Amino acid sequence: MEMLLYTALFSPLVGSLFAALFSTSKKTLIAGVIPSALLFLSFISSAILLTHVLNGETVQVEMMTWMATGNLYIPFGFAVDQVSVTMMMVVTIVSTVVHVYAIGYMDHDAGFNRFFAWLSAFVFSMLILVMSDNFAGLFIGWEGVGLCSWGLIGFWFHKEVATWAANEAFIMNRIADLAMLIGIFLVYWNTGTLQYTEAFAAMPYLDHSIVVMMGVFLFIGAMGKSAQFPLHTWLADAMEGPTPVSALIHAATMVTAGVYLVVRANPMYDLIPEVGIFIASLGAFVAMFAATMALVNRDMKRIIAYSTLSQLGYMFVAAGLGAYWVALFHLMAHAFFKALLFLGAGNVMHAMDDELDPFKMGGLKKSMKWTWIMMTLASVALAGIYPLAGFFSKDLILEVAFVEHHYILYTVLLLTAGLTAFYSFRLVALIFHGEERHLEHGFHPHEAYKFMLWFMAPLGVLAVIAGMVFKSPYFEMVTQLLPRTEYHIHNPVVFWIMTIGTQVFVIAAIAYAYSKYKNAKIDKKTEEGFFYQVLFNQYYIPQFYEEFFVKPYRELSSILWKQVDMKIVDASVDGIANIFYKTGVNTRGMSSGNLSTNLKWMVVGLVILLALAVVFAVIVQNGDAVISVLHDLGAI
Amino acid sequence: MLEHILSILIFFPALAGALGFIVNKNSMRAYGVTVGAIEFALSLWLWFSYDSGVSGMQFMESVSIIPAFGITYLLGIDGISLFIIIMASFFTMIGIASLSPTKNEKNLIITLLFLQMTMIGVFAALDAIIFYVFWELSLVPMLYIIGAWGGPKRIYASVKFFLYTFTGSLVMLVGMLFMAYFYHQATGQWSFSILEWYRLILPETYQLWLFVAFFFGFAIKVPMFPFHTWLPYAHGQAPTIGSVILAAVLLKMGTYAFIRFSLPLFPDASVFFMIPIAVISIIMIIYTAMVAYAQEDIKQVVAYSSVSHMGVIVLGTFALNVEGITGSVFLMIAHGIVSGALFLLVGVIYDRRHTKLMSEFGGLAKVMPNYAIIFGMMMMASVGMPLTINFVGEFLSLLGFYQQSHMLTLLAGTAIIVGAIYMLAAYKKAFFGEITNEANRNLPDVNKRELGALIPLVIIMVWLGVYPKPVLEPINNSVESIVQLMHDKAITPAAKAAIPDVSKPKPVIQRAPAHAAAKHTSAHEGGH
Amino acid sequence: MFEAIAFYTFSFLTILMFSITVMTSQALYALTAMAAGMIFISAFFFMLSADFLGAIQIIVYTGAVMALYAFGMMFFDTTREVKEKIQNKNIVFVLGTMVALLVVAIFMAPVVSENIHALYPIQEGLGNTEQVGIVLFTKYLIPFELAAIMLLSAMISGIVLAGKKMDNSLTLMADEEIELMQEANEKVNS
Amino acid sequence: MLSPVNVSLESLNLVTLAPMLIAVVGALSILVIDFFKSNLDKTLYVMVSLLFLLLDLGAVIDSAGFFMENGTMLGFFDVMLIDGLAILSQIIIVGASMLFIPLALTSKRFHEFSYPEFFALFLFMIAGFQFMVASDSLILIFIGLETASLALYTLIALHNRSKSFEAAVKYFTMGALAAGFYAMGSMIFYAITGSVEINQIAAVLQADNYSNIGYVLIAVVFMLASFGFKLSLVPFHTWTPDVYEGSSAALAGYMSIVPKIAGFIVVMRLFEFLIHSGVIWLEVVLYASVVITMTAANIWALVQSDVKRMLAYSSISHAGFVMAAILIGTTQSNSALFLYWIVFAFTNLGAFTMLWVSRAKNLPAGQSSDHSFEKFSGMIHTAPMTATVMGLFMLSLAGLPPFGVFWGKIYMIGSAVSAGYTVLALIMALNSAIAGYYYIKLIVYMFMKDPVNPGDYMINASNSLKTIIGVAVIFTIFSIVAINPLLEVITAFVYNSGY
Amino acid sequence: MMEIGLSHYLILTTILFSIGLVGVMRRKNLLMLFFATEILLNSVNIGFAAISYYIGDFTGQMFAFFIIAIAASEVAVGLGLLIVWFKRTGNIDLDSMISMKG
Repeated sequence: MEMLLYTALFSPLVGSLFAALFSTSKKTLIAGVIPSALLFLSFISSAILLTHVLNGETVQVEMMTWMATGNLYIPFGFAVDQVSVTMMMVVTIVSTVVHVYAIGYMDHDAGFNRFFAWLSAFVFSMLILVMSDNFAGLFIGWEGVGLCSWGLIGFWFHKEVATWAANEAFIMNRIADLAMLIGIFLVYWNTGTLQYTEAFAAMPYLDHSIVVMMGVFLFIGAMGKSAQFPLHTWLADAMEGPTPVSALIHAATMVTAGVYLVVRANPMYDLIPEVGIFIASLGAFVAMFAATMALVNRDMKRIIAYSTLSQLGYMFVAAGLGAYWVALFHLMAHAFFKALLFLGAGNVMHAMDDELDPFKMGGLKKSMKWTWIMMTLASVALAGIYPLAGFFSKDLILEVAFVEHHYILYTVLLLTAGLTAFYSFRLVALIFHGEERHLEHGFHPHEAYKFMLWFMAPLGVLAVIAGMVFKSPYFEMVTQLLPRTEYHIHNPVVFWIMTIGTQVFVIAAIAYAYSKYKNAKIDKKTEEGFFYQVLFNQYYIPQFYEEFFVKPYRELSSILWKQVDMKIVDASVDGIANIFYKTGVNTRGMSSGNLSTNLKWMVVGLVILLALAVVFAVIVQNGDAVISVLHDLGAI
Repeated sequence: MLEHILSILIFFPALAGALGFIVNKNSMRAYGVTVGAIEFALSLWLWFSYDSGVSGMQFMESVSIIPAFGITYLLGIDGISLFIIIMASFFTMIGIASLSPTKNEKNLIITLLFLQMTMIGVFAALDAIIFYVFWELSLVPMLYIIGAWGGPKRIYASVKFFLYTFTGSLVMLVGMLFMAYFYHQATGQWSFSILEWYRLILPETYQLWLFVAFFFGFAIKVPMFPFHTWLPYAHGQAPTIGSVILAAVLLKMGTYAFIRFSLPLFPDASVFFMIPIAVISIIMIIYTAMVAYAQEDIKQVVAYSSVSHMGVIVLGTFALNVEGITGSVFLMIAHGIVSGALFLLVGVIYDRRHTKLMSEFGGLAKVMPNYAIIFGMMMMASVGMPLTINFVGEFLSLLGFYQQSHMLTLLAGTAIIVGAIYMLAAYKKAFFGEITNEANRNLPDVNKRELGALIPLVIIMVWLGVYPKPVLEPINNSVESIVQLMHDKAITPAAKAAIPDVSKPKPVIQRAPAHAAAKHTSAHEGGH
Repeated sequence: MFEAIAFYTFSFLTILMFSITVMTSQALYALTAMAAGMIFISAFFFMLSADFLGAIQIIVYTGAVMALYAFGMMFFDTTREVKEKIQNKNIVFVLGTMVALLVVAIFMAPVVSENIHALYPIQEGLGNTEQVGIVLFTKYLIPFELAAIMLLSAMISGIVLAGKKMDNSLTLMADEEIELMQEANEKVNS
Repeated sequence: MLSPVNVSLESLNLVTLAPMLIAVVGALSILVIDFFKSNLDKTLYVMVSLLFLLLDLGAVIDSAGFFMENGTMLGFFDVMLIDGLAILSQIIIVGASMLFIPLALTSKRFHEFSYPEFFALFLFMIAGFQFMVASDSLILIFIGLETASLALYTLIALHNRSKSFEAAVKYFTMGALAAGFYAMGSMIFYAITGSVEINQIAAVLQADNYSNIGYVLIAVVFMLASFGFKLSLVPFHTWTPDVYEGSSAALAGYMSIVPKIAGFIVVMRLFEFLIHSGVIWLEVVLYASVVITMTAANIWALVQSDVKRMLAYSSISHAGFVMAAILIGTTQSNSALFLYWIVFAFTNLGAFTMLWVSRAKNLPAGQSSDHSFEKFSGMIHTAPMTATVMGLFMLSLAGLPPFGVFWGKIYMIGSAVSAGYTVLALIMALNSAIAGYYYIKLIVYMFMKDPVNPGDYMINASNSLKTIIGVAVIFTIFSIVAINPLLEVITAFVYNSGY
Repeated sequence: MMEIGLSHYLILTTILFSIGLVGVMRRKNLLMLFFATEILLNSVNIGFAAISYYIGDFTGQMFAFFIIAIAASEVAVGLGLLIVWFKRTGNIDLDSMISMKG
């Protein structure tokens, strides 16, 4: 068992280090193959562990001490339980697929070896994140994935935008991480430990407000990683990274870490339902908000990224409402179809020489049949059409909102479901249907390598079956750890109306998108409209950040350096030194070298001393009189 | 030999340096490396022989020098000083080894060996005057190094460095004399032994004044805002080796002295000044980070980042609890390793291009991939990535201070944000993008000599980030005794409350008891 | 009464003479006035029954002033005014007056002390000179001897400084020049 | 009628006079030697002087033995007073003189050393200083002071170049004014106490309970002005830099040590009881003069372009620093004075000797003074050992541990702290920081600049000069070992003398 | 006023002393300056003699005696310096002695 755990955990690390050995040398296929193989090994181990967990056996190991001082004791402890094993499976499956896919995708890239080093390192970090049995370990993984995300977004470091996006992602995540760190401190100082089990066990005894603070701070941490509003801008910009990265990190795994955290901390969030409501509301808002931006975007990957963001909002609604298992379930399903979607987009990009504007594509289904099938499949799953995965996971969240009587949330989510269907199929329509507009731009698309498609296939299969097949066994398994709440609408009439209604609504949206964008007609009037512009410019939030945070920070820094540090702080130090020096320069004339002056100075000294002496003598001898005179003068 | 190992550690380099005058110019580097290696081996032996289970002073040596005035040649180390000493000898060794060819190499190496004596002396001294002797003496070699091998403004920088720190330490000296005087008043004996002073409980007002006097000396050395402006000049002008030693070891003298002097001698004053100092630390963290962001010279970025990190160290120190102080001591080592490495790295590029302006670079990652990787790793350590050495220290420092103030910790925590901002920006400017400057097109990557210096640092950086226990444990034991001492000595209720009582059993937190207890014991077994 | 008249007269004369010494621009006037002033001072000594001192004063200063006369002749054209660029005249007088005023302010008060015990009381019936002799050769033997040494060294100083030895500066001469000079000297001596 | 005066030889206590007598005899014998045979080499006179100084030192140490047994000795109708202060200061005076006299053995010939009168006057001067410190009679102090001073003026002038004459005349003229002040001060003391012996003055004033405060104060003022000149307190210091610059470096170094310690002893004798009399005025004035002297001299030293002038100002500052001991007036501070002066003597003599060895006959090319900073540029490249030694002296003067002056400094500041003079202690400490700048300036020139005129730096060196430098270096570096015995002896002597 | 007391003599001393000071400060001619220093010392002598007379103690006269000796020595040395200076520079004006300053 332990062996399996370590295998699952460390084989990506080994793979990463192996690839890193070649990181500065020329492309070697082996640097891609070995990590992929090791990941597969990790997947197998995870799968075996899953079977154990299904049997109710969880594993907890403590590898070694990390930090121990004072009362603080932090080990490298790992736990494989129902929640983490879910995550492990998701991570290993998706990452194995992505790795293999990337062997093809990165085929011609000079940084091939380096790519695999980063990618495997990411998987390792992600596994640490999900397997850790304490907050500190979680934080290691948390930061680790951030680091790898930085390295992978900025993978093409010669591109200015890419490195900029990488830094943005890193820094924005850091902002959230600070809150996370504070949350961890809160946990430590109030419960005396960072182990999940012990900390959660202690929480019911704590002051409610403290728990609220913990919940809030930890959630802010989650918001950063999961790109929730207002820390969402980095995710779209992160699409500058290679597409496999987007698939793995910015769709399937890393961004869901926030959801994972909330799910993991369910005993705590159960204590503070008001925070839960906030999480859910924010989630719903983000779901809608991101979906609206996806509607009009003209960048294939960004559309998918916004879609991811939107789906993360769904997950947070579920998690916030206490439906942890639902959130986790959607997380899993979403990972499959969203990764698939991204990989499909990757194929398209490859075919189109990294062109991202779907308006320049069209009719690609001819040349990229398999990609078309898989992307359509994934979009259908995303839209939540029965019986694909999305239906079982996403619509469940709608049910949760409804059952919990949060009708506003429900309405928002329902509308968002429509939007989701719309933009998904807008994309599909623009890329694969209609005229072959790409010919005008001189592209000669071709299908991706066979093995890439083969390895995408499992994701396609999972996107289809994950909901239908896995739902009940998954429920049985995961609710051993998470609250076992079933969300059923007991009134069958309402249930059917809702289910069918939703399906109809979604299908209508798909149809509308398809009809509208099949021929990629650009409606000038709409585009010049206010709403379109707002959405297209992402609600002007990036500009707002640039104007009100980035620029002022840069300028303030410059002022602090040039004006404050140099002209005030340093200048005052030098000024004090200069006072002495200047005094010396100005008074050195006292030693004029002229004997007569020197003699006068001696007499001056004498006179001063004499004057002081006489004054003092007068005061001493006529002390009372002097005081009375001064008194009369009103001096005292 | 073991009973005099500290003396040997202190005076061996100086003696070797003096003998170095005879060695031929061409062979000087080899000589320096040999001496450095021997010294490092000795310091490792010190570590090996150190009993990490004991919290008090070890390897004590005591020779009365001026009994009439209570000055004793008193040496000893505990977990706090042990690792800084090892680091000092380590950095001298790799500093000499990685030295790029310079003029007057012989003088430089001899100076470095003298500098090493003073550095180790500072951390091994347990008598205030002996401490002061080495403390001041360390200025001289550094003055020479900056002034003779530095950049165009080297004289200004070196004199500023010297005078600034000299001034501060003179105020500190007055404080020390006062301390001795109070000891004399209390016992009728003159003594400058810190251990003797520990036994003295001073009234609060005295504590406050003395704290301030000592603070001047330490704060300028650290350097704390607003006394930090010598540092950018010193770093900016110093040769690589100078910056490395300065950042890695010399700055630590200030923070070390806080722990050795200020906290245990003036517990009440420490509590009194905790918040003001924390505020200064936060200014150091944020303000200097912003200033670092505005820099055009990559070395200045690293220099200001040092100030910023020192802010976290000071903050951790003034957490006044075991976690915080342990964290700050660990961070001293971490910062030494990381910023030392960063300065070495800057030196690498400076040797090649003779400029440190970031605008001159760009796209270096392409021409010098290994260099970029090492730099990137060190940068990530510098921004406090977990599993690197810095994180452990920063985490513990902030964690510790959180007990004292939530808001201030939140503000101080911005270190992880602002630190990332300037570091990533600098890295981006220098390493990413296209190669715009033709001069950079054919730069050679790091050579073996440089790798020889950098690889060990990388290894340590990761090793202690993943497994800090061998270092953390001795530090923790010594810190616990200091915190206990502070708690026992504290006279004001505020101080009693703020400084935890280590001897008391762990505060019981209500929870399912059996489960937790069982868990904890097993955890400990797992740890060993 | 006589005493008062004598005091004020001599005071006036002394002050006048010394003022001339200080103020005049004629070197010889100054010299002469100083000599006169010194003689008038000895009058005070006689008034204060310090006969020996008075005698010494006259002898020493006559001698000394003779010497000064000689130098005066040497350096100055005796009829010419001495040119002195005197700036800030006022400062000089202000300072001088202030010293006088401040000290006088204190000296106006009587000196009263009951604790004064004369160590060497002036004895009735003994001549001033005899008493000087006694005190000088007992109590002040050492100062007296030292004064002799002082005078000796002053004499040596004067001779060395004013003599031929200072004519050539060995300090500024190169070694060869010094040797040449010494050889020349030896020839002269032999 | 005259009664015969019977004086027994024992009551004269000849031992009190022995050291001075030796010096005088030495001076006379040099004159006699010269009388019989002229044109003898300077080495002879140097060695003869050294021998007599050795005997002198022996006699002083001998009297130290007596002092330890019997306490303070009076001799010659209580004119001579041999107490701990007298012994310690005589040791410093004679010791410093012994370090100084070999400096005559330069490789270049200088005017003064070529004539035996120099050595005779030198010994007379030492005798004068010794008398000055070994008495509490204002008369003997005055004569001793004048003997020494007049000889010193001549010694300066004997260097025989226009700057040295200028220096001598300036020194002489201001000295004459100071002598006038001294006479006036003594007169006023005599007026109020009827005595010119310090013990007696103190006794009478105390008995009177300082009722004549006005008189006392102006007496103190005149004395302070007079010794302010001798110890070069601001604003009576103006002669110092000029005189130091005008005299040979060797003599300048000597002047920074010996006349001042003699002055300090007298000031200590005179002011110690006044300080403790509770006259606030004196405390305030001394405080002010100490602070001003220290600080102002430091500030002026900052802007000097000649090393010797810089060292002159630095000596003023050091004197101000030590003057604080008088102000503080505890046994510890008075002991600190001696300790400081001993360590300072070695270092400062060393520093001036370093200038002396580099003295060329004529001014270095393109420079307006003998020892301008430029002359030292880049010495580490041309004369590394010399540069290191000079740097060492500078660091010691700056008060950098563990070199000599540091120990004096901490003990002095420590005494200020112990006596409750907190602010003074801080000012003293901060002044050391200001002083750091100009000492470092020389180090900067030597170690960090490029050589401008590579010439033979040790142009004037000889083995004896090197030996003296060696002694100074060894003492400066290893003074830490000597501090404790010194401190114990000094404290015992000072304490047993009642200070 | 008619009764001549010690104060009278002391005040006379002071006045003469001040005249001496004025001379010392005012004179630029070295020789003339020496005259002023003589005045300084002699004025004090009057004081010593007077005190000695009024308190009936002999010490004052002794002091005055020694002061005369000192004054004489100073003249000797002073004149020696004067001659050297004159020989070297051809004048004895103080204002010519400014080669060292600062």
